[in-house]
Order: sequence, then structure tokens, then C-alpha cells
Amino acid sequence: MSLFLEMRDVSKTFPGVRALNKVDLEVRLGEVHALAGENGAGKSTLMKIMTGVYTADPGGRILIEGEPIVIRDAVHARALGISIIYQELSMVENLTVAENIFLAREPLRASGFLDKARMNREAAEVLATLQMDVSPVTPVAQLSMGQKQMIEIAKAISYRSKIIIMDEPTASLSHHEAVTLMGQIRRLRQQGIGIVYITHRLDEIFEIADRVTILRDGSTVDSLPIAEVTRDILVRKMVDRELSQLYGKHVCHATSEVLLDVKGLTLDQPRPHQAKVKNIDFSLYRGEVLGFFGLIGAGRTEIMEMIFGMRASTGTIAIDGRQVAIHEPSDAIAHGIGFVTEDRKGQGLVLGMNVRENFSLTHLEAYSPNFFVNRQKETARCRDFVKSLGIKTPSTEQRVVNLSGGNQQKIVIAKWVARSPKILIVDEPTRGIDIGAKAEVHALLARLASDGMGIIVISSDLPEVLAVSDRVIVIKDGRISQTFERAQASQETIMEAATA
Amino acid sequence: AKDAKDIVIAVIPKVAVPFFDDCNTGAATAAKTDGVQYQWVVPQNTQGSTQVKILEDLISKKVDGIAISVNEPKSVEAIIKKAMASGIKVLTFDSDSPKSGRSMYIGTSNGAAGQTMGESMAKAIDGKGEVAIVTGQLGAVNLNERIAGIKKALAKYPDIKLVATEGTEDDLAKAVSVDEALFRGHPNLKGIFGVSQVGGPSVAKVLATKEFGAKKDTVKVFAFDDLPDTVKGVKEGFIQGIMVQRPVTMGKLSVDHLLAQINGTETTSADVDTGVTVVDASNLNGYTK
Amino acid sequence: MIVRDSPATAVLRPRHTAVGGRVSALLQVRELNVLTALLVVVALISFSTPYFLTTDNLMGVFRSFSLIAIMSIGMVMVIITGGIDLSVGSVMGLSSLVTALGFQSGLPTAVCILGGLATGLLFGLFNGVLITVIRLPPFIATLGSLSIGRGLMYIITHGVPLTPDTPDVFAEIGQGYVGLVPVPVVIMLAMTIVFSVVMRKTRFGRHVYATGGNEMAARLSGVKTGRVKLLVYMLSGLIAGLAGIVSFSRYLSAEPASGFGAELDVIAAAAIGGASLAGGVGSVEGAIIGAALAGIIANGVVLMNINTYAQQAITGAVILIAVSLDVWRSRSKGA
Amino acid sequence: MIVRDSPATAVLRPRHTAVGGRVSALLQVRELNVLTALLVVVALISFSTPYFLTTDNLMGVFRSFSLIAIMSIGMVMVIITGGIDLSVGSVMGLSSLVTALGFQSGLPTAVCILGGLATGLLFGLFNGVLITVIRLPPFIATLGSLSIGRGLMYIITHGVPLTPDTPDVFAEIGQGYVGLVPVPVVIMLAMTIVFSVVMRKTRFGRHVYATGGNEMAARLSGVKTGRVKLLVYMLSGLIAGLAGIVSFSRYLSAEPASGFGAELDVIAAAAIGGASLAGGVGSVEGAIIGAALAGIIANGVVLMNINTYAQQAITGAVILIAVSLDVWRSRSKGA
Ligand SMILES: Nc1ncnc2c1ncn2[C@@H]1O[C@H](COP(=O)(O)OP(=O)(O)OP(=O)(O)O)[C@@H](O)[C@H]1O
Ligand SMILES: Nc1ncnc2c1ncn2[C@@H]1O[C@H](COP(=O)(O)OP(=O)(O)OP(=O)(O)O)[C@@H](O)[C@H]1O
Ligand SMILES: [Mg+2]
Ligand SMILES: [Mg+2]
Repeated sequence: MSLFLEMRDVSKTFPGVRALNKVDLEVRLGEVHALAGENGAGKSTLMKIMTGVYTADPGGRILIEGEPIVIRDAVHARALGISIIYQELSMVENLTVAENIFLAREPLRASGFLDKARMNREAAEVLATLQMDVSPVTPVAQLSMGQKQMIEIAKAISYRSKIIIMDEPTASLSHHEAVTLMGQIRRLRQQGIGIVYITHRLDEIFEIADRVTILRDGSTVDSLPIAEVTRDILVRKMVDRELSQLYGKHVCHATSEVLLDVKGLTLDQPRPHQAKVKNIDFSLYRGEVLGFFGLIGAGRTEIMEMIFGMRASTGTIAIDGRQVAIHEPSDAIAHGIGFVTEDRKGQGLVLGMNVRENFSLTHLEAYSPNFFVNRQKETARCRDFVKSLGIKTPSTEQRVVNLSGGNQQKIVIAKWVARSPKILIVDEPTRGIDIGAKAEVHALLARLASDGMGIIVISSDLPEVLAVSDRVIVIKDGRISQTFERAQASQETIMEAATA
Repeated sequence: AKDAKDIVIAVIPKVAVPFFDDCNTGAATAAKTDGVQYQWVVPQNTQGSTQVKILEDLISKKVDGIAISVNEPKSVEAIIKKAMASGIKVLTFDSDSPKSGRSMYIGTSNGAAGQTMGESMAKAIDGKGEVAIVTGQLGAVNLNERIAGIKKALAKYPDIKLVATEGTEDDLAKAVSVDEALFRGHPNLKGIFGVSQVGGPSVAKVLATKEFGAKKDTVKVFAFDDLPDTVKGVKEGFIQGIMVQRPVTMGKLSVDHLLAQINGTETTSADVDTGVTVVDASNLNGYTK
Repeated sequence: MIVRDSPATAVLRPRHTAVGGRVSALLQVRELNVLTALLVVVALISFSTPYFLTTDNLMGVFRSFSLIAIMSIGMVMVIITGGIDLSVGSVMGLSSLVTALGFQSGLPTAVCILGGLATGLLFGLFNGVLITVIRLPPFIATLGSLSIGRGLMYIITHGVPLTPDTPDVFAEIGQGYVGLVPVPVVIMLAMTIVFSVVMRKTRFGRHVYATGGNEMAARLSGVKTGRVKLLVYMLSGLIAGLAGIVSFSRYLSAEPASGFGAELDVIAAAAIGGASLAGGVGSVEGAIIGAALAGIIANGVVLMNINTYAQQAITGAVILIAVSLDVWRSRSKGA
Repeated sequence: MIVRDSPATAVLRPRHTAVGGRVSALLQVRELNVLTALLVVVALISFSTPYFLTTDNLMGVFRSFSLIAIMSIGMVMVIITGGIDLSVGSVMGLSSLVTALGFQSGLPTAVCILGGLATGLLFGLFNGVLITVIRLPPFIATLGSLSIGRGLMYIITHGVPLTPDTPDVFAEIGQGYVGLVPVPVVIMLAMTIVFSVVMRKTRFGRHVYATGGNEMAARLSGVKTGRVKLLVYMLSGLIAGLAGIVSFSRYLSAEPASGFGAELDVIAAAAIGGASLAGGVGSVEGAIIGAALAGIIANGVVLMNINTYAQQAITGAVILIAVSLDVWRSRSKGA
């Protein structure tokens, strides 16, 4: 396990933010090196410096095999043997899966023209190693978040680099894909490839990592072989304070009053018999937290998109016992539904706007009884949420593009919670959120439920679903496969229902 | 010979401006009197190529006669020759393409009209002082001929200094801005030539404002074309004279001559000069177009 | 290495950093830079000709670019939503024609004005419906309206300007003064203030920015993005209609060619003032400054007696230089 | 209910679904639809006038729109990268002028032609550098070149068209025939095939689409997006230069106003043919079909003796209807 890359005294300052402060990191070949830290600790920033996307402040050094080097850009980094899966997906949506994987290194025929056949064939091979059932000629725009994430992984692996950086690769994946990924990582390690692995799922660190480096507020706290750390040590080093029990004791607040009643919900498309999601019936009670579980692509998101008016559907939706017509998200919102979408970049945030503007977009009326927006009230409320959710930002005027992934996710949650809808749908709500904040989000959901809100939680993180839900609905191939009361739900029974 | 009602005559102006609307009136009336079919095809811009396309379309349609006011003489030469060769009678009016082999040209000489304009100005300002030209589209051939005529006339008056020539894209709003800037940049300006249709109205409007009102007595203005606003400018004393060509006459003569050529009654054609009238306060009510 | 104006870029480099001082509190860095470019141009022209910095000339210049500036207010809102309105010039011309037709048929002044405004609003509505209901791309929808509007003008006028008699009070709109300031300039300033406040301080303004910044995210947050877009096109049409009335009142002649090609000037004003055609970015003040820059250069080249044939090339070059400086400054600051 | 052209939308609905048959293997649905619209227009015109469907007329029409079509090939590539090139009309005019100047100074034909092409390439390079190095927004950069190009023409010609004598062989480019087909049409077809293949079958083509689809992602994957953009602007300039040479050869007169306003026609052709100004979407064949649609309508109006004052309004309306049908069809299919 030879030392390949070293970072020494690396710092990075953004206007108003010191993201990294003299960080050291050593990456060895044939080793899985986990990087842990709270949201905004500087993990992604460090990786972007390693791949030439950012330039570090003067004073820091990067050495490859002992030689100092200046990494110019992503292409240069790749030439040096470093490839990365970014935390935020970066796919060209109008190109196909194969074209994305082979972008900028397309196989050519002797004539100089593209060798599409070969490209598709090789892409299919890469996809097969990840057990992905996606045609290489599918436009990426048609894939779900999880599928796109897998394509990113496939692409990074296919570069045959010496080091592969994975920035929260499993955030959008369900257990099944995560397991496949772990297998791949082991295989890569065996081939002598070094992996830098960033995740907020601590179990994964213990499952796969050989070594862990912990960042806090932009500084290295420690770097240890995995054998020397326990979960408690790790968490303490990350957050520097006592954490309440991760999954607090569950209290059920569900009443018998039906809040949302869905009957025969079916995707409306020209060829109805081919509709992927069909005949969904379920009820949500006031004060209930209803979990939705399923494998990637099972159709959970599509169900919620129909309820929220993003997709045309047939069937009936009743709220508070009255049937409602929902054609547009604004209709759903008017009927008291809120939706924390899984794709924060594409659907959740206006990246160019600041924290305050994104926060208030769902409930601007609250600050503008007439035409004008009361900026003081808006800022004050936003500050409250920034504080209570621990959103790390220099001010409410910071543009959200400049925030770390986890902090962006918290804003998406905040903007809906602040509206206090009757029904809150959260799709992968803790995607990219650190362990401390995750507990806070769970506590928040419980609190909202106790106040009488009905909450639907979609999560691919099975322990999370089990921890927060009063009831769990399992979706398989676009239908409800089974519904579990909390008492009957266990990892095994649910997995069984999702896969069998 | 064909029946009159089967004969199709097409007339192509340069572009949609009042002058050609008068031509249309003259030509349409003549066509009605003569009982022939009549088509008025207005190009959407002043580029030579646009007229070439229209000529091609008309050849495809096999019309019998075409009268055209040419935007750019050279570019239509080949296509007019082709039309003539395929048996279509072609003549030019208002603006000529001498080498195109067209049967005849009906109109005025823009150069001569410009010269008349220059002479009139020289007389009005007693042969000395600063003058400026306000034109329309910078590339327009007829306007350039008028400007050349003016310069030729002014060459005889060493004390007259042409201080500026400004384009306006034939846009009234731009013309007004340009006029204002001219008056400010050249406080001693004695005369303005409005060689395109916006020249007269724009200067009249500027001189009617409080700010430039005092210049009404010191600045002499000559313009082209009898737009209502230009005529009004003469009435109100802002404009000293308008060069008026005879568009209605041109339209009428074009149709008449084409018909005669089609019917074979006119075998040799000679150019027709329709002349220019200088319209001023004295003859404002009694000139023919 | 880094691209302008793509949201992804912004991840790498913030473009609007705060700068001290009062003015900057009001204007973003981007506008400040164009303003600097404008002041440099003004200084250069003033040095080369004594006629420039006179109240009369300045007021004249302001009045000259006021029509473009007024229309650029509607345009910048459209552009911020990520759209474009190519029909403004055409709508301005048609509105001035409709007003003139009103006077020609002897209708009362108020009715004629309403007619002009209604024309603008109708075209805006037409654009908006094509874009939000039929879902045509804005470029094609408004290009269609441009052709239809201009075609209607030719059909109505046959190329002959309409110059009906009008009451003196009507002429005040385009030709009158409030103190030393021409009425069109007053209208421009009033509109600037009103729409600047609308864009900065109201819910509607926020929704316009959100729609252009990320339409999907805005819609999922409950913003009726279709309605927002419909509204900005209607506003743009209405404002172009207003410009048409001011134009007719100023020249008392409805020209068939009036407003021809103005769309490019209007879009350029917004773009020079910092609006990004990708949407989400831009400001009303910026657009006005952009219109002023172009207008002042046009005045300067005539005052400085630059050869008329060279004027267009010089105008183009000066604008390129001005905006390049602006881009260069905000880059070196933001980096 | 769902927005067009935003990548986020595409998540919800695939826009290009495959359709059976041979043609569709070559053309995407979007182009097929515009082609249908085109055929309907052709059918309507053929029924109303016997002069339309004659070889002479058809070849004439093809030749008429060939210049716009040729330039639309360069434009569509620029648009696919997410840019725009407003300077094409101006560059075409200037190139035709430079060619004419060459003949006037008695240079050999080959040199004159090279001069015209070089002019186009130089302007393209200028645009590309402004956009990729100085990072001006494409709209402003190419608007500046438009002004500079047109200004240069006025400075050189003083508004007088240049009509030098040219050897007969040169006139063949614009006026000659290959069999029954005019040479400009042959050039158009050859260019269409070449660039269609380039866009579909080469790495460069992929990179053009990738740059427009997500510039940041493309760059991070190793696409030299700056170079791609520089290249498409240079190509667009070069192609406009070629159009200028064809134009001069056809009319043997280099007019100062030549190409004036052509940019809107060229952009419209690309947009009607399915290119999205947001980038990432479009095709060469689509642009040619778009140019044909506008060209055929103009011809039909003259042949059918429709009031020419109404031509513009009719063209606008027909294009709106055609594209609406197209959008409506691809929506009902894709949903
Ligand atoms: N472009 C930027 N401009 C300003 N601040 C930035 C920028 N990028 C990152 N930051 C700040 O730097 C800090 C570190 O961010 P980074 O994205 O590295 O965190 P992270 O450890 O990856 O967090 P997460 O777990 O949420 O992904 C954060 O406070 C963030 O707000
Ligand atoms: N625009 C689209 N066109 C075609 N198929 C789509 C489209 N969007 C999603 N799908 C497919 O629909 C299926 C359901 O996707 P959805 O996002 O609803 O699943 P999910 O259960 O939420 O899973 P996850 O989000 O974990 O991937 C997936 O197989 C996905 O590939
Ligand atoms: Mg991160
Ligand atoms: Mg999902």
C-alpha cells in the first residue's frame, strides 16, 4: 500500500468563509480512505482541490509520489490518475448513457468517425459490472436520480485511474445498489486502486474503509486506521459534542382521522396498460409518519409526483374527506401539501438566489400580505431556521450555490417546514445530511407529526424508514406490495416485500 | 395578340414608402382603364437580391410585362435579360438599370434633382454658410445620386461649406435625434438638405420645438417628396422647398408603355423624362404628381 | 476556464460580491461597472466636444434614448424569466399607428391613448399565450408577432405615414417639459423607479427571478410560473404600447417603419446592463444604463462630427470595449 | 403542465421518442414534424397556383433560400452550444465586399475567393475570442461584430455598391447549374450532408451537443469547451463568408446593405427546425427545413398574387401555425 498522493497544509478561503485550514491528507494505493465530517466541514472542497477544480490558497502543497505538483484542472487530474464522482451529479442530460460515460474519449473508427457500436458495447460491459439494467442508448434525462448516480460511478470506474474519489456516492442509492457498490470498491482495492470515500452513512465507513480522516470546521481532527476507531469515537471527533441518541425513542402520534386518501392512482399516459405506476390506494392519518420503501426505480417518487400535480394521473385524491383536483403543484400546495423533492439541484433550489430568497419562496405570502415583501420579517424567520437546523452559512444573503451539499438540503427542508403544510411529503430528506443533523431532522419530523401534520417519508435508507415511520408501505414495480404496521416491520420483512 | 384581360402586368417598387404608393395609384388606375390584370409586388427590404428573387418568381409565373424601380442596378442585370429573353417586356421607372437591356426608362434623374436642390439652397442662403445633408439608408443608390447632384451644384459656391452628411436609416425617430445633434454640433448651420423622405418632416419637427424655434429664421431647409408633414412644413414656413417628382405619372406611363409593347404597337422605345417640380409656398396647391 | 452565466459556474465563482458604500447597496457590482463605463464614455465625449455637456443637449439625448430605455424595462423582465421579446419594436410601431388612427377618426384623446395601450397589451397577451399555453419557444413566438405586427402596419398604411391632427394637450406627452426635463424622460424615470421597486421589493418581482433562475424549482415551490411568464409578456407589450404613444406624440406621425429593428437595440440595452439571456439575472436600472450608453455614444459620434459612415463601426467597438471592461472588472473582483 | 426545454423537465418526459421507418432513423421526431408542416404548405400552394410545382420555379425557390440555409448550418451549431451569432448577415455582406474589392484590384479569382473566406473566418475568430477569452455574452459580442462589420462596409463603400468586372467562371458559383440544379443549391446540399455527418458521427459533433447540454459537466469530463465554442464561431463565420461569395457571384454587385437583417432569418430557420436557444438541442437538417419553409412561403405569396403588403404578416402567421402544430404533435406523442 504505497503512498501516492499527499496534501500538506492545504487551505481554501472563499469570500467570508474559511472552508479549509491547513489540512493534511495522505492517499495510498490499494486502500480505502474514508473522509468524515459534518456538513460544511470542507470535505467536498478538499476533493475539488485535489482534482483541480479549485486552486488552494498559497502555502499548501500537493505531492504525487513525492513530487510537488500543481493540478491545473479536472482533465489534468485525470491524466495524473485521479478521477472523481462529484457530490452533485454532473451529467449531460441530452446525451445518452454511453455518450456520457465516454464523453471526451469516444472510441473512433479508423476512418475517424465515432465507433458507436463499440462505445455502446463497452458501456454495456461497464454497466453490467455494476449489475445495472439500463440500455446504453437511453438519454440520461430519462433516468431517475439513483440511476444517474450509478452512471456516474460507472463512468469514474471506467477511467481506470489510480485513485477514485467518491463524494457521497450512496446518498441516492438504496441498500441493494450500495451493496453492489461496496463489492466493486473491494474489487478495485484488490487491483491496487486507492479510493477516497466520503459518506454520512457511518456504517459504510466501518464496512469498507481501511483508514479514516476526520475534518471539522475545515481542519483535520485526526487520521486513524479503522481498527483504532469505534462509532462513538468517530462521532465525537466529528461533532465535538455529545449527541443525543441517534434514533430517539419512537412515539406514535397518529390519530384515526384520515388526512389524505388516495384511490386507484395511476399514471396517465397514452398507453395506459403500460403505465408503470398503477392502482395505488392508501390513506395518511393526521399526526402519522408514513414510510414508503422500495428499491431504486420502484416508483415511489412517481407516486408523490402524481399527488403533487407534477405528473398527470387518473384516480382520486381526497384531503380531509373532500375530493380534490390537482393539476399543478400550486394546486397541491393550495390544498396544504408540501413536497421536499429528492433532486435538490434540479427541483429544490434556485441556485442563483440566496438562502433567504430560496427559503421564503414557498411561503412568500406570509411576509407580503399586500404587494410588498417585508424583508425584516423574512430575514428574521429565515435566521430562526438557519439556527435551529444548524445551516452553515455566513449569512442569509449567501447564494445557495456556495453552500455545501448537506446545508443546501437543509434549506429545502426548511422552506417547506416554514410553510407548515397539512401534509408534508419528504423524498430522501436526509440525502447528504450528516449524522448529527439527521437526528435533528428526525426529531423535527416527529415534532411536526405531534402537531398534527401528516408526513410521508420516502427513504432508501431502511433503518431510517424503520426509525421514523408509524407505518411502512412497500412499493415494488409500481404497485403497493405490502403495508406494515410498525410492530410487524423489520429489516427482513420489508426487504422481503420489496424484492420477492 | 392576347386579350387584354389575359394580360398580366407586374410593377415592383423599391420598398413600401409614400412615393411608391403614388406610383401604385397611377399604375393601378391605368391598368383598370386598359382592362389588364395588375400585380403590385413590394419588396420587404431595399437589397438588390430581394428584387432579383421577386423577378424570378414573376418569370416563373409567366407574367407579360414588368415595370421595376431598381434598388441596385447591377444585381438585376442578368435576371432582366433573362426575362426579356423569355418574352416578358421589362421597363424601369424611377430608378434605372441602364445595362440590363430593359426596353426603356421612365423617370427623373436623381442627380439632376439633387443639382436643382443644391442650386435652390445656394440661392436661399446667398451663396455662403455651413450646410448639412440628412440622408436615409446609407447604401441607398437613389439617395447617393441625389447627394452627388447636390455636391456638384455646391462645387460652384466656394463659400458654402458642407459640414456633415448623416444617415438616419429612414427612421423618423433617429432622424430627429440626428437633426438635434447637428444643430448643437454646428451652431452656425445655415441650411439642411433632407434628401430622403424623413429629412423634411424631421427638420420641420425639430424647428417647431421651443429649443430650436429661433433657428427657423436662420436655417433654410430643402426636402424631397411631398409627404403630408413635409407639405405642412412648407405651409408653416419651416421648409423652403420640396423636390417633387411625378410618381403618379410614372406609374401610369409604365403600364401604358408595357401594354403597348406587349401588344406590339410600340416596337422601339425611348426613355421618358417626367421631370421635377420645385414646390414652395407659391405653388403648393397647384402642382401635378 | 470558467463560463459566464451558467448556474453551474456560479458554483465556482460568485459574481456578485458585496462592495461598500451607498450606491452599491442599490446597484449590484455588475451595474456599477457598466455605470463606470458609461461615465468614462461621457468624460471622453465631454473632452472632445463642448456641445455635449449642456443641459439642452443632455436633455435631448435623454429624450432620444428614452423610448429604447422604456421598452428595455419590459424586456429585462422578460429576459429575467429566461425568455425574449422580439416583437417590441413592431408593437411600438403598431401602437403608435392605432393611436394615430384613433385621432384620424376623431376619437377623444383618452380613447386614442387607450387604443394604443390596448394594442400593446393584446400583443403581449398573444405572445404570452403562445409561449405558456401552446408552449412555443419565446424566440419563435415573438418573431411571429414581430412579422404579424409589421405586416399589419404595411397593410394599413401601404407605407404612407399617418399624420392626423391632434389636440395640443396630446403633443405634451412627447414634446412637453416638466421644468427643464422633457416629459418622455420623466416617464422613463418614473417607470424605472416603479419597476425597480416591483422587481426588488414585491412578491411578483421575486417570482420573476425565481422563474428564470430555475423554472422547475419555482413551480414546485408553488410559483405559478405560467402566470408569471404570461404577465411579463403582457407587461412588455403594454410598455411597448406606451412607448408607441410617446413616439407618436413626439413626432405626430405614425411611420410604417417606426420601431423597425428596435428589438435588437432594446435587447442590447438589457444585455449591456447585465441581464443574462439564460435567465435569472438582470435589473431594470442596468437596462436603463445600457440604453443610456448606446444613446450617448450615438449622440457623441454626431457631435464630434465623426464621419457618418464610420459611426456604426465606432458605436459597436465602444460598446464591446465598455462591456469587456465591465466583464473583466467583475471577474478580477469576483475571483 | 410541463415546461419545454428545461433539462429538469426532460426528467419527467422524454422528448425524442423513436418512431419506426427509415426516414425517422435519420431525422428526429421534431424535424419530421416541421417537414410535415413544410409539405402541407407546399401542398396548399400547389393547389392554388399552377406555377409553383415547375422545375424552374422550384429550383429558383431553392436557390432563393439557399443563402439563408447555408448560413443556418453554421448558426445551428452555434445555437447548439448555447450561443448565438448575430453577425452572420453582416459578415456575409463584408465577405462579398472583400471579394468584390479583390476583383476590382485585378486579383486572380482564387485569391478573391480566399479573401472572402478569410474575412468570414477572421470575424468568426474575433467573435470566438470575445466569447471564450474575454467571456462576453455571445449576444453582445456578436452584436458588436454586426455593427463593426456593417460599419466597415459603409466606410469602404461610402454607400455605393461595388460592381467590378469578374471572369465568367466566377459567375458560375452563383448563377451556374449542375444539370438542372443551380450551383448554390448544390453547395447547400453538399454542406448539409457534410455538417450533418459531422454533427452525428464525429467526436467534435458530440462535443458540440455536450457543451450546450451542460457546459460544466462537459468541461469536467475533459471536453475542451472553450475550443469547441471557438471552433463553432469560426465555422459560422467561415460559412457566412462562403455565403457572401455565393451572393456576390450571383448578383455581381456588393451592396452595402447586403445581408442586412439576415441574422433574424437565419436564427429563425434554425429555431423553426427545432434548435433550442437554451442549447443542447437542434440539427443541421432541421435548420435547412426551417429555411425552406420561410423561403417557400415568400415564393407562394408572389405566385398566388397575395397582397404583398400582407406578405410579412402571412409569413409570420404561417410559421407560428406550423411550429405550433409541430410542438403540439411532439407533445401528444411524447406524453
Ligand atoms: N464556492 C463557494 N463559495 C463560498 N463558500 C463555499 C463555496 N464552496 C464551499 N463553500 C463553503 O465551504 C465550506 C465547506 O464546504 P464543503 O462543500 O467542502 O463541505 P462538505 O464537507 O462537503 O459538506 P457536505 O457534507 O454538506 O457536503 C462550507 O461552509 C461552504 O459553505
Ligand atoms: N422521464 C422519465 N422517462 C422514463 N422513465 C422514467 C422517467 N423518470 C423516471 N423514470 C423511471 O421510472 C421509474 C421510477 O422512478 P422513481 O424516481 O419514481 O423511482 P423511485 O422509487 O423514487 O426510485 P429512486 O428515486 O430511488 O430511483 C424508474 O425506473 C425511472 O427510471
Ligand atoms: Mg460535500
Ligand atoms: Mg425517488
